Amino acid sequence: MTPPTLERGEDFWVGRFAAMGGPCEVLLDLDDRDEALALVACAQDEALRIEHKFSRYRADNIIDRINRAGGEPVEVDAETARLLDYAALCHEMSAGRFDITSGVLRRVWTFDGGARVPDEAALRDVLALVGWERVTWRTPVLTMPPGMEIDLGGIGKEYAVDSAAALLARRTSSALVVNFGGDLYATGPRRGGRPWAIGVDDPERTGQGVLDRVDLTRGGLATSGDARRFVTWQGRRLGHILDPRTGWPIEGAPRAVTVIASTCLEAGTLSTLASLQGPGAAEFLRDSGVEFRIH
Amino acid sequence: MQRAPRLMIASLLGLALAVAAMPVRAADAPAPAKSASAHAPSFALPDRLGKTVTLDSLAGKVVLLDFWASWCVPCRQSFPWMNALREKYGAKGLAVVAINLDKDRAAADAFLVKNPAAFTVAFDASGKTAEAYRVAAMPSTYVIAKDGTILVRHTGFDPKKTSEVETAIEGALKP
Amino acid sequence: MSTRLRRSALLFVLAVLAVAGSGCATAKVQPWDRDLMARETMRFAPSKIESGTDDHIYFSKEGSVGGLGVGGGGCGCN
Amino acid sequence: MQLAAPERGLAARRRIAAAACALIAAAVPTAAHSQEATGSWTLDTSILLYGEQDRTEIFEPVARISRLFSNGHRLSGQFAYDAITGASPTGALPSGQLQTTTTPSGNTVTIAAGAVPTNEFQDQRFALDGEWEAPLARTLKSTLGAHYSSETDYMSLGGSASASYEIMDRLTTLTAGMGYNADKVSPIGGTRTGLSDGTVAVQGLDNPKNVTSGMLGVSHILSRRWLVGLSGTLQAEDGYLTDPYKVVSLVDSTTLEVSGQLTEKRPDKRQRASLLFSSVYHLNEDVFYFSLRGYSDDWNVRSGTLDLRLRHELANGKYLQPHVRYYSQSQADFYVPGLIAGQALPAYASADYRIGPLRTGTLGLTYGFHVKGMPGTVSLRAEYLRQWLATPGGEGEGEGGGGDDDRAAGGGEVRAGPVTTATIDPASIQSNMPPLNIGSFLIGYTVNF
Repeated sequence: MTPPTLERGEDFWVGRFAAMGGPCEVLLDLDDRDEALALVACAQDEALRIEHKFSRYRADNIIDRINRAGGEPVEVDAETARLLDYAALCHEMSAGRFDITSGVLRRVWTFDGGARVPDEAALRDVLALVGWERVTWRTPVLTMPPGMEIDLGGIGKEYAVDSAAALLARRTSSALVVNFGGDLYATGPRRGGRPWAIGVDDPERTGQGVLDRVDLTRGGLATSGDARRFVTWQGRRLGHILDPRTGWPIEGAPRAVTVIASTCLEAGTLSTLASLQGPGAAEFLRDSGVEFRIH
Repeated sequence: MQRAPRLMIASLLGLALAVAAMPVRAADAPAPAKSASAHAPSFALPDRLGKTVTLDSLAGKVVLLDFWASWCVPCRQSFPWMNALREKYGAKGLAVVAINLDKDRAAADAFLVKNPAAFTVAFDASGKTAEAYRVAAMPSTYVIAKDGTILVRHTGFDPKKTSEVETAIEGALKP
Repeated sequence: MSTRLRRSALLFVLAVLAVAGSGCATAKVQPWDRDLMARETMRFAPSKIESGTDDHIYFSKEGSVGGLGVGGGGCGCN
Repeated sequence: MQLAAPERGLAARRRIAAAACALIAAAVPTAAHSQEATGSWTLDTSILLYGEQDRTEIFEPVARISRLFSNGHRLSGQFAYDAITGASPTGALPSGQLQTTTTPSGNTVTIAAGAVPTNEFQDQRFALDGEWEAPLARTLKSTLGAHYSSETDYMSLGGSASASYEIMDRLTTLTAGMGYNADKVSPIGGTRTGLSDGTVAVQGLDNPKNVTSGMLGVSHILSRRWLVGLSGTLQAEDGYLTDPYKVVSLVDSTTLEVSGQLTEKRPDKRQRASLLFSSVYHLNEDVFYFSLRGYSDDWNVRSGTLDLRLRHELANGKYLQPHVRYYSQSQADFYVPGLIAGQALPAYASADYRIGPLRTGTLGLTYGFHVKGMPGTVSLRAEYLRQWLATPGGEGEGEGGGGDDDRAAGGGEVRAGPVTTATIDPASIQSNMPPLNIGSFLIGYTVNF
C-alpha cells in the first residue's frame, strides 16, 4: 500500500492516496504536519478496508461469497446487513429502478463511446438474472438465485466517505473534507467560519475544466453522471445509467447531477435516483428540497 | 385602599383551596413489573424505514426495549450505551428496540441526526405502548427474555447503574 | 411575631398542604406527556438573570419582598 | 409494462436521510457524541440601562456562567457590576408656600409640590453569586447558594440552602429553603442618630443588618399544558434598617412653612411574609405567565402584586413578550410626609415614599431573536414603570400631581383655601410627590455550548 502524500494548501493540508478505483483526497484545516499525516493514513485505511470488503473485483470478500453461493443462503455480518437494508430501501423507494443486482447488465453493454448495443435475445437472458425482488433477504441471511450477482458500487464509495469522515471527526476537532473521487463530506467550516470551495468537474473534459463551484461548510456532496461512458445509437446518445427493468439506458438522463445533502451517502443516493428519472431529474430534486446542480 | 392587600391574600388562599377541592383521585401507582412472570405486551409500530416492528417478529431473541423522547435529557445520554450494547451483543441474539414517544415526529428526526442510533427505532406518538408497559419515567428500559417475559424494568438512566441491565442481558442470552 | 403575621403564616401553611394534597387534580399527566413541560419556557422564571434583575429593581423601588427563591443579595438601595 | 411511480418529495428525502444516518452511525460507534452531550455550558449575559426621570441612573452588566455535569450536578457563578449615579429623594418636603384644603377630618395641610429635595450621589456595586445544584436522589435535589456584594456604604455576605422533592409520579414538587445574610451598613459621613438634626454622627461604624429568610413552596403539573405553584416566604430582619441619608421635614405650625428636617428613624426589627401564586400555561406555541403576590409585615406595610406576561412565538426562533405588572402597597405605621415642629416626636418616622401608600404600574415588551451564523439568543427588553403615591381615601394619581408638564418646574398646582392655624393634625400632612417615570432597557444574550 503506497503511503499517502501530503501537501500544504493555503492554510490546510491535502493528503492524497489511491483507493476506490480513483484519486482520494483528505483536506485538513490544521497546522500540525504529523497530526495531518496520521489522519490521512487513517482515512486511507478505512477506504481500503471498505474497498477490499465490498469490491466485486476481489475474490476473497463477502460480495464474492454471495455472488458464488449458487443459490445457497449466505449469512452476512452486521455492516453488510446494514448496507443491504439500505439498498433494499432504495429499491423499494425507486420502484425497482435502483437495483444492486443490475450489475450483470454490463455483460451485454460496453459504454466506450462506440455504437454497439445488445441484441434482443442476449438482453433477455441477462435480464432473467436481474431483480432484487427475486432475492430473499431476511437479515442476516441472504439467498440469491444462482447466476445473479450484487454490486454495492452505487452505495459503497459514498458510505466509505461518510465512514472515514466520522472516524476522523472522532480523532480531531479541526474541520476536514474527505473526497473519494468526487464524492465528499465536509465535517465543518474552515477556521474563521469560511466554507470549503468545491469545484464541480466538467463532465466533458474531466480534470481539465471546472464547470461550477459550490461553497460547502458542512454536509455531503456527490455527483452521478456519465462523463465519457456512453454509446451513440441511431443518432441518440445513451448514457451508462441503465433501467434494470428494461435493461436499456435511461433516455435524457443529465450528463452530471451534483447533490448537496446532510451526508455523502444521502447526496449520492439522491443524485442516482434523480438520474434514474431521466429528464425528470431536476424536478425530482426540486421536490425533495435539496441543493443541486445539473449539467 | 387599606383593604386591598388583605383582600389579595384572602383570594389567593381561596384559589389554593379551590385547586385542592378538585376531585382527588389516588394516583394509580405503577404496578410492580418486577414480578418475573409479567409477559411483555405486544406492539406493532413503524420503524425509521417505514417497516413495521413487532415483538413477535423478534421472538427467539432477547430484546432490550427502551422508551424515549427527544426532549428527555437522560434519554440522550442512554443512546451511546444502547449503541454499545447492540455492537457487543447484537451478533449473540440481542435486539435493541427504542420506542420514541414524541408527539412531533420532526423533533424525533432532529434528535436522531444529532444522536445516531445504530439500533431499531420505532415510533408511538399515541403513547399506547408506553401505557401498556406502565412506563413511569423517561427513559424506561426493559429486558425481555426469549420467551417474552420481562426480566428487568429500569427507570431513568444512570451511567453507573447500567451493569444491572447488562448482566440481565448476558443471563438471558445464555442458551 | 405579631399576631397578624402568625395568622397569615398559619393560613399559608394550610394553603400549601391543600395544594399538595390535591395531587393529580385533573386527568393524570403521563411521563410521555411531559414534552411541553420539558421546554425551557415552562418555568415560573425562565431566565434567572432577568428575574434577578427585576427582583433587584423592585426591591429597591418598593417596600415588599418575596418571590420564588430565598437568600440572594442585600444592597444599600432600600 | 408501465413502471410504478417512485416515491419522491420531502418525505422520500427524509427516509433516505434517516436511513443513511443510521447506517453511518452504526459503522462508527460515536464516542464523540456521548462525550459532547454531557459537559454542557450555559452563558447568560445582560446589560441593564435604568433611568428615573431627574433621578437615579444605573448601568448594570451581569454575566452568569453555569455548567451541567454528566452526574446531574450543576455549578453556576454570576458576576454583576452596578454603576449608580443621580439623585435620590431625601424624603424632605419641598419648601414653598403651604396651602390648605378642607377634608372630613378637619383641616388638611397639603404642601405645594416644589421640586422634591434630593441628594446627588455616585456609587459602584460589585456582586458575586455562586450556586451548586446536586441531585441527592432521583426525585430529590439540593441547591446551595452563596452571595457577596460590596458598595461604598454597604456590604452583604449571605448563603442559602434549599431542597426540592418530587412526589406523585413527579407531578408535584415540594420545595423548602433557608437563607441568611449578614450585611453591614456603613453610612458615608458616619451614622447619625435617628430623629435628630443630623449633626451628631458616629464615624466608622459598620452597623450590622441580619436577614434570615425561610421559603416553602409547592408546584403541581395540572395538565400537559398547565403548571401552577404556590410559594411562601418568611423573612426576619434585625439590625440597622434605617436609611442613613433620608430625612423627615419639620413643618412650622404657624407659618405652615417647612422649617427644618430630622434624620429618619426606623425600627431595628422587621418580620415580613409573602405568598406568591404562579401559573404557567402553554398554548399552542405561546406561553402565558400569571402571578399574584400578597405581602405583609409588622411595619404594617401590605401589598398586592399582579404580573402578566405572554411569550408569543414568531417564526424561526424569534419571540415577542409583552409584560404588564401592577403593584399596590399600604403605608408603614411610622410613614409620615412631615412632622409638626415643636410637637412630641414619635418613636419612629420616615418620609421615604417607598414605604408610603405606593402604586407602581409597569408596561414592558421583550423581543428575542437569533443572529444568523451566531449561536444563542439575543433579547431586547424595554420597560416603562410609573410610581405614584395614593392619597388616603383618594385613589389614582397623586393629588397635586398636576400632570407631568409643569411638575419639574416646581410650580405645583396651588389651590386656594382658608388658612387656619388651629391645631394641625400631623397625620393630615400629605406628601405631594409627583409621579415618578422610570425607563429600563435590558439587553440579554444566552448561549449553550
